[in-house]
Amino acid sequence: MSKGNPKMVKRFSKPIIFVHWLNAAAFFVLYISALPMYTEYFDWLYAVFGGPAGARLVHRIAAIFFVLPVVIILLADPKGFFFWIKQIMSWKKHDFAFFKEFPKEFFGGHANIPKQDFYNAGEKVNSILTILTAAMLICSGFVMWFPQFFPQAAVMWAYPIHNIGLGLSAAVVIGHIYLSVGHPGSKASLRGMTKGDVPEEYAKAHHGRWYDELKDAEKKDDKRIG
Amino acid sequence: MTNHWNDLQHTDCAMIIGANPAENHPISFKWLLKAKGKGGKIISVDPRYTRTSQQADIYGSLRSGSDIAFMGGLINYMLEKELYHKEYVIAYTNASFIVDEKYSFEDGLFNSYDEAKRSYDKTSWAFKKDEEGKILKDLTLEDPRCVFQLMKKHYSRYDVETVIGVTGTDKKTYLEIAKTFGATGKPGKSGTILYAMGATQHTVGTQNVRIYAMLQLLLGNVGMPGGGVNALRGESNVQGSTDFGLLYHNVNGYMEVPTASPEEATYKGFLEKNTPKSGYWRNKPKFYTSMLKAYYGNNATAQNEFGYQYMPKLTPKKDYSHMRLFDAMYAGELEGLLMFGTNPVVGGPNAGKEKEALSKLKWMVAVDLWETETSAFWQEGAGSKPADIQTEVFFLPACASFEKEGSITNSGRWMQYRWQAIQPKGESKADLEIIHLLALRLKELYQNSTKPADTPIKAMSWDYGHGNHPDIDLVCREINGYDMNTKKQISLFANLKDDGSTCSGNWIYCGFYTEEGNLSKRRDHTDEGMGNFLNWSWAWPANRRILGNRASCNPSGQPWSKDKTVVYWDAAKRLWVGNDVADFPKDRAPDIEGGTDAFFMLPTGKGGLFAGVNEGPFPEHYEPYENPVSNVFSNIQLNPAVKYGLEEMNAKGEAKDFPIVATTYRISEHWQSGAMTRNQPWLSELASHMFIEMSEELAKEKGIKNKDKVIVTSARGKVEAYALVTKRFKPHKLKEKTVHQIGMPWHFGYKGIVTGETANRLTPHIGDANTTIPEYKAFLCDVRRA
Amino acid sequence: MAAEYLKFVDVTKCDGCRACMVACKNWNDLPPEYEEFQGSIQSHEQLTAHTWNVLTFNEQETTNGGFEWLFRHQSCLHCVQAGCEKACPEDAISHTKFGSVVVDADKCVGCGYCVQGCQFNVISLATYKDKRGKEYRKAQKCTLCTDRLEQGLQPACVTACHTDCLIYDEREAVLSEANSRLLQVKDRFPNANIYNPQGIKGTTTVYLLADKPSVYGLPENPKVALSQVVWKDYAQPIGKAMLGVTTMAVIGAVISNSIAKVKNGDKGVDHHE
Amino acid sequence: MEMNVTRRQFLKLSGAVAATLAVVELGFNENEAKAKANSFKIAGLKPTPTICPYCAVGCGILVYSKDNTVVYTEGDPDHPINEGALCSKGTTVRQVYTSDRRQEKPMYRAAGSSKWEEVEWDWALDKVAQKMKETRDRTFQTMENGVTVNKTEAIACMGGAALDNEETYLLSKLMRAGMGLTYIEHQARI
Repeated sequence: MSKGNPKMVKRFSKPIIFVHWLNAAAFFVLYISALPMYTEYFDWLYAVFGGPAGARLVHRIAAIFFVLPVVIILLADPKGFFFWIKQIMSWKKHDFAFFKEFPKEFFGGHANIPKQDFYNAGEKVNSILTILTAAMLICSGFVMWFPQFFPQAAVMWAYPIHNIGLGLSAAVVIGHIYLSVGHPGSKASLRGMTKGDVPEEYAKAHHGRWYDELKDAEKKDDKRIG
Repeated sequence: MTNHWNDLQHTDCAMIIGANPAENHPISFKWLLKAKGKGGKIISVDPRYTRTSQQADIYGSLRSGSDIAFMGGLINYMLEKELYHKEYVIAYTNASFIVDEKYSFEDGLFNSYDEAKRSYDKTSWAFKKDEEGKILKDLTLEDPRCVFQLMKKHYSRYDVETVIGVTGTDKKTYLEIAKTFGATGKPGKSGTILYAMGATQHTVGTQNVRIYAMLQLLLGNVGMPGGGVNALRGESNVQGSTDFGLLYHNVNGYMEVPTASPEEATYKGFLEKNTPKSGYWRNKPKFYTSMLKAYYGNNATAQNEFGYQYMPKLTPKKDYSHMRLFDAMYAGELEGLLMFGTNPVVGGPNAGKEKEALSKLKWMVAVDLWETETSAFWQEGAGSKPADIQTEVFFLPACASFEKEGSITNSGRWMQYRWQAIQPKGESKADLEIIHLLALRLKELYQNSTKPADTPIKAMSWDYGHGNHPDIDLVCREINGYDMNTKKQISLFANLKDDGSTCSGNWIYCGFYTEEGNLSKRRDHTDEGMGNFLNWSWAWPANRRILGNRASCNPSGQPWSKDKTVVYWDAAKRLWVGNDVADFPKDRAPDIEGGTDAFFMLPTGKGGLFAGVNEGPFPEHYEPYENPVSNVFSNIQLNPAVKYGLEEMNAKGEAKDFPIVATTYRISEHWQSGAMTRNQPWLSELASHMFIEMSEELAKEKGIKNKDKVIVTSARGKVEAYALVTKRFKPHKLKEKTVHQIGMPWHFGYKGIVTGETANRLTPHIGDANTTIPEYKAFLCDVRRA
Repeated sequence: MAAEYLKFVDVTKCDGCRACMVACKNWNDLPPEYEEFQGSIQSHEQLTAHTWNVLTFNEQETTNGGFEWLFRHQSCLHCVQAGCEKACPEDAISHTKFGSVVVDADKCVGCGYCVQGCQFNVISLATYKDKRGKEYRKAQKCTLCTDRLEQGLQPACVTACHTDCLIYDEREAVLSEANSRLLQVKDRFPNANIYNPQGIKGTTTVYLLADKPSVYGLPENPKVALSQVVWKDYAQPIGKAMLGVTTMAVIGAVISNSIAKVKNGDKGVDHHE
Repeated sequence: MEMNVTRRQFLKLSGAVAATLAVVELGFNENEAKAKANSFKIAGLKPTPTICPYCAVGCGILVYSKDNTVVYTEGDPDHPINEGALCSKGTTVRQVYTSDRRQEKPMYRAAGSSKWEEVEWDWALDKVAQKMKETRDRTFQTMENGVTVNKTEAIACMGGAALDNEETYLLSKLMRAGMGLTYIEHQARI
């Protein structure tokens, strides 16, 4: 951002930002408190929680905060929520084309990515996987928390499902974080989830179709005003 | 037990009646199942299906209190089908003896009954003798006045239909039992009868045991390995404590306590009256004098009748047994009571009343490991008002069996030593030390007295070492006995003297502590054959393991069966040899006079099919004190020789108010009154609740469901507990009517980790005509939902 | 893994004394658990973390009008393919050389997955308190007295048993004893069977049952659950692999981007901003 | 089922207990067993043989004690009757010692009192001896129907089925031959 103040465009509403981070924080705590049980390389983490019982308690508190965002966003910004859902369900040619070019960009090469929507195809996949894995984790987690209300077979199935959910979601989240924080090309996107706006240049480069829509809308507005 | 635990493995058939060894003597099943593995059969006869019944090949049900009918029927069956062991019966029993003319039996009563005294003249049941005083016999067993024929006639009334109409046993099962057990009458086969309190705790308890013995004699099972009549005794040393005179009517070694009758005013008169002219008991003066020497040491001299006059004398005919003791206490005749590990407030008959009786005492001493319901009888928890009870109570903490050393005698008469594993817990002390310290104090209190009345306690010898802790080795040496001059240990009771030159605290134990040392400490577990383990500990008498084992051989001294050899006559050595010590004079040849007197301790040397106990020479069926049906066999309802005690202690219930038969019993996980076991966590966990077992049929009639709380009432009290509705109890279908029975454990009281109401609040205060053992096993009650 | 030695429970020899229950508590120093009245003489409804074997009592009317009171020494079967072992996410449950299935208390985190994973309701969680009074949980169950086996002693329950209902002996001896006992008891117990379920490759505790397994509350034909196979054999390794792959991808990306940065100076990345 | 049980030496009359743990040799690796022996709960402990205090079968039990408590009890494998097996009661004999319900101090309850007081042994024994003497002396009968009887019928002694033989001997000697009691009864009657 060495070029002084670029022009900014609004991207996410405050409630969306809030629940995103709440969700992220809860996930992070859930993830950390689950890791020592998931693999022996992280057994040292038990000490951090004061033993397995502590980890279990933290995990369960975090689980509640993990489920909360859905409720909050439905109350605070239902429009934004349904927009998101609608967006991620819409798949067009340019979305599929995204994946052909993405790896080049990912590994720092030169990519020729077609113009993307408000959510680019990568983000759409991320969202879908997030919803799916969250559903897996929440449902199976509930069964595991209250095994006495479910048949033994159901409880036994909950373990692999929770497990697969964790594997998938961890993979998704790691990729997601890297792309939004670590990857040099996507850094600007982080600002969308913190301040709520992104540089126009970034919107143009990464979400071309959305940028075009924005520009179209501006023109319309200009006309009306004019 | 005539035999012992390991010997059970040799049986061809075990009839378990009035006992539940799988629950109350579980390790017996180690050996019973070995027998079963070799093709032996197990029969369980019990009012309810027990853990024993599950391991049995045949289970037969009977109504509580109908054992004599059941066994009488079996005797009749054996005689009718000629399954008895004829050669044995002729040689070793009094079957051939001719009975005196006075003997008769009619409508439930034998001759010479005195209704006012409720007793018989037992001398009227004698054998006919020739001029020389020899008993007349008919070895063909055909004389109508011989024991065999009289017995046959007596039990001909016990036909199968009549019997099962009284016992309620299924006919097919009854016949199967008769056939199976009858098969042991074959020479060389052996069957055993195992009994316990289910037999003895009846108004006809003695006759129950007598009739088992008669059946066993008929089938030739007494003296055989895998045979015998075996009382499964319930406490670790109830055998020893009985051997050592802790009953009012016996001194050590089953000898008489003197009475204040004129004949017994002198020692000479006492011995004359109580020493039989024949049989081994002829030696009684040697045993008695040696005991008095052990008691009074050098203060017992020929001049002072060996201290005979120091011994307390009972009032003739007076009954001092447990229930009469409590009657006397209730009547205020007793001031003080010392108790060593006993808990009558839970274990006594009509326990509620026995508890009341305790409050009439001035002082009471309880020596125990635990605070029991009895030592705490004055507490509010016991339902008492402490302020109203003036009894001073002393509790002296005793230590446990492995916190001290000493020996105990098991049911098979093995005297086994226990070593000290740890110091007594806390301030508790060994009973030996407590008794010792009391004795020292008492002797000190009396040492300067010049009153003649105080001579006995002053004369009593008490030399068990210096200091507070008695030297147990000295006690052991005195029990065995030694030569008063040389101080050498006596090797066997045969060497005891009646001139005061030997002492022996208990003649039947003479031989356990010889110059070789204390043989009860032996731990050589080599089996010399037939599992008799002659070098493991020591068994009284004379280390014999199977009593009456002469009878395991035919009259000429050879075993009835090679597989069942314990002793035999070695003609070359002219000795009885084998893997047991012969219960017979070791050099008495089979072909000389008395050579076939297999039961040589008895005056006639023969097993008594006909023997006079208080209610007659042949066991006859009478109904329990409380029962719901009439006696089918005669018009005599209750055992005619049973004595009634204090009326206030023994309210009677009638069948119209209390139509259900009840019995008490024990379970595997608790012991006796529960003082030992309900104070321990793991056993309390295994059996935590007082329950009443009943049939599904009765439960349905009464609207009771499993696990409901129910109240059982008898004429004497009530008990609330859980209902345990089970298929293991079935109504008894008798000829007269169908009778329901319930059962309950008697282990519970209000102290301990787990508590429950006390079953003995329901039981009657009446007992057997000979032993006065209470009739816990058959009484009337009613049951309803709580 | 087939064990060299097997525990054999011949229920037809049991006389219900329950020494096995307390022998276990005595050796393993387990606390008592006083339960409500069960409506029979059975003491505990089922196995718990402090009660590793329970004698069950079962009254059965037989088809021919007879009656049997069936006893069973119920404890861990030490399955060759053990559900609890499969369920454990911490690999805290394993087989010893004796074939016994044991919980490593150091590894156990008290998650309770094994409780759900056992088809015989054998394993459960015990709650303890540490020095500071904080509660923690560990899975507990019969160990087959592995510590005794290591010393050449028999399991405590077997040592206490007086009827030879419980035997611990060489595999072949046990299996042939089981077969000959089965023939002996068939007359009285027509439904008698040897319970050594092959769906879980057999058990290290083999039963001779007097009646069908279901009469004793045992699964007739237990198998390793598909869910456990999916989890232990696929989900867990794949999940771990996915974590690994993703992590490797991120690391790879960081490295390759750094290389690109060095090559292109700041230009290469700046165009995005 | 052949079990090779180590044979135990005959116990010398001195009372030396040479009992070692009988090892059923199952053929496992001995070295490893030795390595773990230290954590083994009865490692190195010398058991003391005793006989079960409950029923009259008379089973052998080995008692393992350490640090002045009983840490374990087990059936005596050399005992001919039980051969190492025990029932539930015999198995739990350890808790006869360890139960916190054992009474460890003499206690006294005064007439009309609603509670026990802990007392000293000497005091309790002195008092009991005095009570016995007072009652005996007051109720003692020397003659009955012209026969010397030397008895008191106002004191009863009960119990003893759980005492050792030596104890029952001294008890009946003291109570009958010394004190002249006639009411001497115990559990064999009930």
